[in-house]
Amino acid sequence: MNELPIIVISPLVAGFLAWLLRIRGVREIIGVAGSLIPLALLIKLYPSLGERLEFTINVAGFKLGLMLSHLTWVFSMIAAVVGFTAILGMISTARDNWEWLFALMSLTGVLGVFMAYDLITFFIAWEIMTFASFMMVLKYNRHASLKYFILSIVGAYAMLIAIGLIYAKTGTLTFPEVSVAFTQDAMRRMMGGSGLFTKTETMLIYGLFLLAFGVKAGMFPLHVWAPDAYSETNQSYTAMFSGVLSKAGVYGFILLYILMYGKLVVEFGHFRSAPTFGYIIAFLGGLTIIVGGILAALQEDIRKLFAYSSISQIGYILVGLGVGTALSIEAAIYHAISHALFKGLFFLIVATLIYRTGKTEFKDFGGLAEKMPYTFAMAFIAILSLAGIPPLVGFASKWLIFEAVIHENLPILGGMVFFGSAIGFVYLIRFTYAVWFGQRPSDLEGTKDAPLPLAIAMGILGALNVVFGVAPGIVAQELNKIFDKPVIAGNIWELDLGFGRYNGLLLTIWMVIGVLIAAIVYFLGANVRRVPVTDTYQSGNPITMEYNLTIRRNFFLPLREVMAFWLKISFDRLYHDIWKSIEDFAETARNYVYNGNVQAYAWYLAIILVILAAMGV
Amino acid sequence: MNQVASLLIALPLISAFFVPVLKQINKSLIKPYLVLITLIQTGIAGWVFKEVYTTGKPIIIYAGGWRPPIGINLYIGHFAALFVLIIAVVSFIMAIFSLKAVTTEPIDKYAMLFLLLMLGATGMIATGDIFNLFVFMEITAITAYALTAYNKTGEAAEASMKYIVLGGIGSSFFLVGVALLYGATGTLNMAQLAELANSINPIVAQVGLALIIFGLAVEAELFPLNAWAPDAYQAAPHPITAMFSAFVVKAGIYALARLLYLLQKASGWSSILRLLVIMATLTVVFAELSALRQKDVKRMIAYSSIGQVGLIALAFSLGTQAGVDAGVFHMVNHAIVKTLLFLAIGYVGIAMGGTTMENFEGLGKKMPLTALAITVAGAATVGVPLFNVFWSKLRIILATLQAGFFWAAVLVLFASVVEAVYYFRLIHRMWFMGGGIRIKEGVIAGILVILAAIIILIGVDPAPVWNIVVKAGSDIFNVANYVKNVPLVGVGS
Amino acid sequence: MLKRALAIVAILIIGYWLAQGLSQVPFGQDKMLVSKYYLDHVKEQTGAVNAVTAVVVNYRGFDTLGEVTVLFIASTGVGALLWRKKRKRTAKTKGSVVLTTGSKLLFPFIMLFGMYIFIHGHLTPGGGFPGGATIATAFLLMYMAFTTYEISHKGFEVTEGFAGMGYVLVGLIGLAIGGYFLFDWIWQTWHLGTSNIGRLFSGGFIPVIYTIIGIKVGTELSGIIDNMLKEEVKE
Amino acid sequence: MLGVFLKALLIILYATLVGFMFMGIIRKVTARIQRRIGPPIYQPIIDTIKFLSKKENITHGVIYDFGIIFALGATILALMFIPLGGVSILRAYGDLILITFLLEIPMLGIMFAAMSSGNPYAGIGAQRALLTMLAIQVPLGFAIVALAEYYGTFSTYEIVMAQQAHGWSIFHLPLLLAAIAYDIVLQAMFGKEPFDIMTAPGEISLGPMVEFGGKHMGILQIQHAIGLFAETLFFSNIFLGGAVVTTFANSILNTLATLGILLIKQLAVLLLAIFISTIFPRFTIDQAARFYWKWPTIIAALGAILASL
Amino acid sequence: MISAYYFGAIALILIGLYAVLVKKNLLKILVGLSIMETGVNLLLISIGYVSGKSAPILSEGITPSQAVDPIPQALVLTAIVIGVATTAMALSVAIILYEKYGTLNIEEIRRLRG
Repeated sequence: MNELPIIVISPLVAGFLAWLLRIRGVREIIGVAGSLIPLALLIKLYPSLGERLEFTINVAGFKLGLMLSHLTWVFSMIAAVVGFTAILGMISTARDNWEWLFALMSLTGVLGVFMAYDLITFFIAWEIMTFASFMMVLKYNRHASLKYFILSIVGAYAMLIAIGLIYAKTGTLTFPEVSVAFTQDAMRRMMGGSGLFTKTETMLIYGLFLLAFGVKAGMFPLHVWAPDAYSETNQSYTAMFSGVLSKAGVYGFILLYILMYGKLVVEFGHFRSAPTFGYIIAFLGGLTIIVGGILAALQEDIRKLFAYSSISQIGYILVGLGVGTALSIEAAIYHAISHALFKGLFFLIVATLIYRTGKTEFKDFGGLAEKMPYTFAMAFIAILSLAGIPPLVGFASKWLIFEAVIHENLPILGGMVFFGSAIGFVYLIRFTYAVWFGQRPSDLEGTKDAPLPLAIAMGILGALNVVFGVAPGIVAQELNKIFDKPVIAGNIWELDLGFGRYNGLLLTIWMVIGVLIAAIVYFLGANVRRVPVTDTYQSGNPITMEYNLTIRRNFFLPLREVMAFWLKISFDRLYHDIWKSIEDFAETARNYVYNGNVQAYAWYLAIILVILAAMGV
Repeated sequence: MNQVASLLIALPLISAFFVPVLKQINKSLIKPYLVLITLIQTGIAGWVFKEVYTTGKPIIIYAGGWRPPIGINLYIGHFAALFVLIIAVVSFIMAIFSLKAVTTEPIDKYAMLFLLLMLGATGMIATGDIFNLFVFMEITAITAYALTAYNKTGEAAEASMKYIVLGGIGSSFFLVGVALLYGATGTLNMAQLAELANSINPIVAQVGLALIIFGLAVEAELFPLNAWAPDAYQAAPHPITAMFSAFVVKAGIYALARLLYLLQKASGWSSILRLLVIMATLTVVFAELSALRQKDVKRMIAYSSIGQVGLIALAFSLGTQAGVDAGVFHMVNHAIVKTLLFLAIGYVGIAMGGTTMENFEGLGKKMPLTALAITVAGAATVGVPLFNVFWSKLRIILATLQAGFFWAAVLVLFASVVEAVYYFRLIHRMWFMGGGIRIKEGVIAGILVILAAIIILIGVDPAPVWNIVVKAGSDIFNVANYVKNVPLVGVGS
Repeated sequence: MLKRALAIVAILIIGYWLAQGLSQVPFGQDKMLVSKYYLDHVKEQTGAVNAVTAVVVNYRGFDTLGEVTVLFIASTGVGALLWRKKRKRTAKTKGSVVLTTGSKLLFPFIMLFGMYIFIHGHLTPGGGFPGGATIATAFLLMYMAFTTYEISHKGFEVTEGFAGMGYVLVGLIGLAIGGYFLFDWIWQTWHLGTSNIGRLFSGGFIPVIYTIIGIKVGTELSGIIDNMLKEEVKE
Repeated sequence: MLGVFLKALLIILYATLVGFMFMGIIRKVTARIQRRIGPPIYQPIIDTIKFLSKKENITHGVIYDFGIIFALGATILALMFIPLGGVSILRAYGDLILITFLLEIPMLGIMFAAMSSGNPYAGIGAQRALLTMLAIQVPLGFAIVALAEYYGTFSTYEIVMAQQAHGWSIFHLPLLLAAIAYDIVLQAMFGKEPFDIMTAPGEISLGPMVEFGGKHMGILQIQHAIGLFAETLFFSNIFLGGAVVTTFANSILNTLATLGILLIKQLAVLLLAIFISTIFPRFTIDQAARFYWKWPTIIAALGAILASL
Repeated sequence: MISAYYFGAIALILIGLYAVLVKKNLLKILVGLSIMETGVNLLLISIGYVSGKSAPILSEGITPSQAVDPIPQALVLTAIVIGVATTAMALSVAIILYEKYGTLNIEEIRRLRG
């Protein structure tokens, strides 16, 4: 019996059961089991990755297939792990039983996307994923969910058209055959013959795919759905939503390479060392980093901050993919993994905060570090990881991207990436300051630490963040198998690119030494006395808890002032206006065409007759 | 033995004629009688279906024992068998629904018209003679006029009036087309027409074909000939609306496709095909756009139904095997989905006393099963995977692109984005707005759930239906086969 | 005004187009294919002299069945639409003595004539539908003449129903005997009246069916008239 | 093994001493420019000892303490990676990007500590510091990119070696541009005018530093000293050719010579910074941002593009 | 060359269409419809006509070769009935409309729209 279908289907089945028998307790168990099965099976299948694991069925004249290679295994693992933790978190946060159904359904969808072996399966899984995640958002906010759905359905249909065009020309849908077809076509073009696809058609297909995957990945300027959608749903689920579902778009771009690389290169050539089509992706990715980062820094809502932050992080991945060397792609995948890890962790933390306090805005938070030490510890790891502080996974992947990009002599991208890492610091500190430190609002005195399921989930992700950071080689060697050549040399502790190397273990050791020295100096000094938050230097005037000592609103006002001009430009509004005009057009057209006057309708008939006559005569 | 299949026509007729007598006996028996007859009809249709699909040969009924083209023959091929079954089943469901839904007097007349509507559609699907097609078309149409106005409100009469005027024009020109074809060939039998098609004088062929297509397009709700449809759908009694959407329109579409492909040797065929593609695409776009901001859910669903029918028409007018298969598949799926939707909408309309948007707020609390069914059907119509419509929509898009109509595919997909929007608004309104206390849901809810289950089943494993559909599709597309199956005797010199 | 102009332009274009098509179907020339066969075999196959009738009832009997159905639908539909709780005639002025007596006098003859028409359908022009219409005119006359005259609804509806069932039954008997729906069993199986083609007792089941149709059409049309004449009375 | 640790310890001590000396020099030179006498050069050391030997210290919780320790630790770590002639330990891993990040970490620690005190001045200070960092990041990034692309490697040590071969970086046009940009950035890294808005002494009373006293302040002093040393060292390594003397037979002599050369270069960097800081007034934060995103960015980007050609 | 019968038939059809397209009164429109049907019937008949032959009633002295095409006549018979039925329906609908709207002007009978 083949495990692949089980991996994909089991969450859906579990979700359906959980939805059907609405017994509290039972449904949790079923749900967790449903998310655990894929994880277990994937781990079980790891040794046999060498021989090709495939599964195909014929459904209604379509050949649907699933396949597990090293690449798909890595992505599926991301999905399985983060999905599992998210489901764990949902034990605490989920209220209705349909949330279980759709959360698990989207897990099925995303697993399907990663393991798909042909375009139709890919599309089906894609749709399932979109629909399920949409339903998760729908309850919380109709507007946000519809924005999300419209954009992603537009993307999905763009993809469908592209698939249709490919199918119409090549007559096949499975990945290997399609890629072969494109490669041969590229060959023919290089020989100077006329290819299967003309240049315009190729451009069209590329553009459609770009649209499709760009929307899902939240690439600028198609990112507008993400902040609302990410924030307007069950936050435990968002861990998966942002951590995994956005990776579907990323995977799509990789697919673009697998299927059409040669053709696209032949048609569009190179921009410096990067393929032109890739450079477009990379450049948009760079913009995404900056836009997402700056907007994240200016948010007042904790959920929105991380929503924008994950947009910004996806930007890195796109940059890595766009550059298009083996190294950069590995770096991108690495960053995809680490982003899934730390962003999943972040959203679980947010879920915990909301679950415990019921607040979402920075102005209501403060001084929670003492009240929720465990959560804060996790937050600390996550922050260091996202900000790219060695020795955590965030740094390893980010470092790889830097090296990969800069080594390809792409200065502009390099500058963008640098800016991104800085802006990362900026918004993270804002989060840290407003939520964990400073004066505590009086109504948060009774706050308890994370509930057990969330704590476990966070623990898993946090541990992974540290492990993959200290021993980056584990991941790197896994990634090397994708290209089956040592793109990144070195052992499990060390990444060696030839023109730059990074050793997680060594760095950790020396950091420990440094901290020890510092600690010695510290402990040599006299011992300390704890003083309350009010007992600080206030240029002499005494204060009490009535004063608000923490800057909670508009923390980065100066940035807003600097950015004032650019913030005026909003794609969100643009799309809104477009849609609104469509609706108005529909309104007027409808009232004009179906105006209720039977004579007018008779005229329509006459007109058609006249047209027929004109055609006939 | 096969001739027994003519009961498909005879039974509804004789039972309709029997109703006045029954009325004299006992008036309260009429509705149960209706259910009974439709049930029997379903039985016969099922038998015919089994017969056709086991033997693989079409059943051909010779009226009066005359071989075609001398006499009129009914051709119950794979498609007809499938669709007659659908008609019977839907009518059966709607008969059950009528028990509750229809209270307006005179019930006996309602019963007769109901049966005759079923008969008309069956005849249109089954007949193999072009003038006979016209007759059955008129039976369907006139019954539809009557039933549209059955509620006797001003709106109902208005809708019926529009339907009559447009339908009248359409049928007149259809008849002119028939006259032309007859004048050119001297026969009315479809198979023989197909044989002689390429020998017809090109101009006559073109004009005749154009007129016939025009006449049928009115019945088939192609834009802009579909202006009557939304009004009729909205004004008609709930079961009748479901029947309109489920098979009456489809009969028109089928007739259109059948004649189109029979006469494909006629000159000017391809240009008419192109025109049809344009009209069908416009149908989809305009219908979906019009549905976007509807206040009345029934009208909204009506527009959506028109849009879906346009999609079917598009598939049929591509002129490729793939397209026809996809179209038939979509026909079946759409029949199921829209039956469910209109049944549910009507049910809600009866329970809540109206079908405006407000009546649907908090439906998830009041009538969870119904709301669930509507949700499933809505998601299906939008084309979400794991629901049946997804497969047919996918097929249609692929076929359209294969046929090279890029723009059509784009427009259609844009339309279904719009569709998604209003369906999900409805779903949101049902589940997450307003509230209320649970109302007891009767047998109708059971039917709804069953239909929803069927939708999902087909969605999860479309294979069985697909195999049937492929046969049906080739039945339409493969004209040579059709001609071969009809045993024409040589007439004249 | 513009509308009229546009309409004229449109219909001229359409007309030209139709004329274009029709000009290829030369008028008055023999274009018969199937009809030839009918004309050649009508006598021995149906026993009817009137080929049209033979085609209508026998060769293309299915159309006629549909036709009857259509009329039935019409009467039913009209009945359904004009149904009210309580309706009666609201004619004001009485007919003069001459009119009333005259109509009384004429009534049976018109009936008779109608019957004649549909009984001789297979021999002479006419048939069920004209006959039925004639009968209906008789009732129309009565309605016109008398302000209070009413047909018995019940009776008419029942007759209508029975007539219709009768037609289908004839067809079904054909199915039972000859194996085909609407099979002319009287002529082709029992060979009744083969000897006297061209006289009344011939033509297989054509006279039977025409009788049925005649009755049906008569009752239906009268029913329609009745429905349309009456008006609702509010009490 | 032990040797390595010993070496490390020596480096740290050396760095600390030189760092304090630099701090002293800064104060002295500034005073001289302002026609004052100024404190003796060893003054900062005395201050630090005083801080460390306070009888009683106050804290605002674990993070408050840990942040400080973390900052110092990170600074030491950074120092370890920067090649100090032939002596430094981890120079093989001295990756440009890595060092750039490591030089930012201490600030993170200070921020944590400062903000956990809950003092609004600290909050504002942190905000300004972050925005300054954001502002400098762009030209800094371009400068690093220029270097990496010009030399085709990220290893600082190899860059130093390359400079031994074909002259200092600043003698190549693209890198000269990068160097100019980097030097302006350095100004903000030192927290000197015109970019000392984060610790605007008279205005928000030293911003992040406001709450620190006693041994915390002492540790921060040490951190600052080492930081100063590390940053100057890094600059003189990547732009001013660093120093690897191998002329003498005796390795001790070599080392001393190397350190000497480096010290001179570092002093040059430092003095330049001091001069700039003494003649310029303070920028407000948004002015700073606008400034950095204009000229230095353009210069650095130009350098990077030239380097990448 | 197009014959007078055809011309008349087409003329009738077009007149009917014109009435439908222009007239405001519902009854006139319905009249237009039935005019159209009449035209169609005439067309059918005239298509069936064969010059110099008589009605297809094969009584004494008329051989099959002397009769005109019977099929169109049969068709017309059906078509007429269908026309009658349509008209009847239309009229009863018109009655209801007049009851409900108090007018037969189709400009004012447009409650269902959009």
